[in-house]
Amino acid sequence: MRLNAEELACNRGGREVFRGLSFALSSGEAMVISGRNGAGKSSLLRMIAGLVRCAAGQLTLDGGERDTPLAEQCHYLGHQDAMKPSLTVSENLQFWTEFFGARTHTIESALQAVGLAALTDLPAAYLSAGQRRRLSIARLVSVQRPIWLLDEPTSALDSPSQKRLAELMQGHLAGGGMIVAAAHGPIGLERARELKLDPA
Amino acid sequence: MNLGPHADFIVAAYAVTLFVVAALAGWVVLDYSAQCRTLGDLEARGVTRRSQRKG
Amino acid sequence: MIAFNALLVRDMRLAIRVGGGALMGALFFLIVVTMMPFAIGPDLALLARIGPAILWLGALLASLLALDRLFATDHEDGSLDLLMMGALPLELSVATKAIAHWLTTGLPLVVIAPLLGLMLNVELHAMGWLALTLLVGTPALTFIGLVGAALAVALRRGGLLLAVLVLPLTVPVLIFGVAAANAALFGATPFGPPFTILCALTLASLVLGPIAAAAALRHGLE
Amino acid sequence: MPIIDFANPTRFLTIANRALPWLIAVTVIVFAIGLFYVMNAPDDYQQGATVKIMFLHVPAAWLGMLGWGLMSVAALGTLVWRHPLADVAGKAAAPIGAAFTFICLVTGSLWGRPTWGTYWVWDARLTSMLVLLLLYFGVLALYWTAEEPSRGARAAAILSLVGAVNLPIIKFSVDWWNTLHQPASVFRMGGSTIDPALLTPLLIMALAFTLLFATLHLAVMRNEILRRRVRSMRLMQAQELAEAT
Repeated sequence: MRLNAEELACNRGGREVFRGLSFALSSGEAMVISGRNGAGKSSLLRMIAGLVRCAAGQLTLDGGERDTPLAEQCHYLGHQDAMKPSLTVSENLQFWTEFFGARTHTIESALQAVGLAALTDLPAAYLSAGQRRRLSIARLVSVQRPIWLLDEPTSALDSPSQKRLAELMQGHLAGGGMIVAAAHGPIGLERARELKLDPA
Repeated sequence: MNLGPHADFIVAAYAVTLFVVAALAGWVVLDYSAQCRTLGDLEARGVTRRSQRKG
Repeated sequence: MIAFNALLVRDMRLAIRVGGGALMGALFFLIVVTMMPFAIGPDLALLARIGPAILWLGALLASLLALDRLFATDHEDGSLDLLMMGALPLELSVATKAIAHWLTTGLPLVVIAPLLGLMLNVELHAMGWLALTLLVGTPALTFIGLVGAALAVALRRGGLLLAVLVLPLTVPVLIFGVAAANAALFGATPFGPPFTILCALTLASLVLGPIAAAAALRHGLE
Repeated sequence: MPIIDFANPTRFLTIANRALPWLIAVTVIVFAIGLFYVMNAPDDYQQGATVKIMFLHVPAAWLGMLGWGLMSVAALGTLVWRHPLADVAGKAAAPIGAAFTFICLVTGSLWGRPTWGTYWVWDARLTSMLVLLLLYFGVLALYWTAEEPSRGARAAAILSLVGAVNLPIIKFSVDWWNTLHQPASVFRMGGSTIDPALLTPLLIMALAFTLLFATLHLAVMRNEILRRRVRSMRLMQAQELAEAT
């Protein structure tokens, strides 16, 4: 499987953020996007996720399921956690798992993987920011999708959780997945390629 | 006791009152047992309150 | 189908849990209807005559104002991004949210309408028909309001903007809803024609509302 | 027993657990006596047997108002003295007061049908009670919407006090509005003079209802304290897990 980006350009609010951006990513590869604030890191991730339109250029996925749009093969971990405070931990995860069309028997192991298995029946309102973040990460594990788009995934995470996330990411890559992450510092992906976004 | 021509309304008034009070009491009892169950559950898992921890 | 059920159940759960607004619409309805006699006066004959109009206006305002937060909360916590990335087409997701919203907000309005009709001295025998017009008409209000809710969240504004955008669009529903209710109540005109048109309006909005709302979200949220 | 002991929720729970069975028993006995008197009460010469509805309607109205009074006192306790049980007491009074106000309205409407010929008349007293019910609903909605209990409690306390200040004004304006419109021929509920044969059962029923209110209030307060205990334990649970990892 291979993700190709050709001559991408991005306009936000009438301003050109970047253009002429090309890259290719194969199965098992990770790419870290860096660049100063406003360089378009988040916009690029949202573009791959189908949430922002490409002003020019195109994104294609070779291999994989032909009929499925690119957005439906991506997991997007944005700045917000998309978890509802009045639902319990497992209700939250169960909803996203079912909504993305996966079987729900993966929920327990996904919560185990992020270290929240003891809190399944707790309403998410009781969780700290880091715990909510981990619940959000559990979504990536409970539903299989080949491309992970992570926007500053380590924010709000303490170092044991960061290590756990790094293990999850390594596992995902080993299984033939791809990761595109936006980050300011290291996020635990040693062999990741780097894409530096410079203002156009 | 003769309730006269408007017996239905008198009976209905008493019935509604009984129903509302019963619903309130039922809610209180159910809520009480639910809270006790949750508390017991949490205590069984070894969760403690801060006030107990000090002691 | 699993995704549809999951979203429906989640939204209904959110509405009835702490912080949800399930009965707030019904409460607002009750208050608006109560305020009317203070303005008009407690003349029962007059209230009985304009009762259907008061109930319909109250239901209209209640179901529109309750829509304010329909997409806003999902937008603020990032859920809306993920809802767009599911296998369920956005139009269907939006429609599902609207159905859940109607079940938790619109349906209670229909249920308490006869009680409020009693307070307005509306004839008992016609109360069922009046409730029927609301049962058929309120989904149209929800699905038309859906477009306003989507536009409001795309513009990052809430509250009155929604009402300003949507109220003019609900004019036909109001006209035929009140016409059908009055026909059932006073029998001066036949009930069938306005009621059939009301049904048609509802069916049309069930289709058009989600399409327009999804388009508004797609274009507005980039 | 010093009053300060009531401030401690654990202590309060012990007292409540001990007092509740007795309160329930006394309530049941007084209700039995009251209902016996009600059954033997004479009919009113004007209204006939429908006057029996009064024995429900009037106590319910009284308790609906008492509930708001209780909430206002509790609100002062929350805002001024920051008493730990005050907002529990205020929160517990809201649903019970609303329920009694609702009973008052429904029995009033069922009394009105034979008397006025319609279920609802915008009579000054009934309308004031309806506005009170709406205010109760507002407080309940506030408690329901607030995700954090302490913030909800303070907001509800302010609303109860504003309501308490406003209630006489509302009552006055509704009376004024009503006399402006109301034709004088309409029968007014609960005339100024009451036959002693009707007064005794009424007073006993009022006592029974007040006891019922007290019982329910104590039980709801106990539930609320337990609910807060569950909440604090859940917070501890989340925190302990964070410390463990």
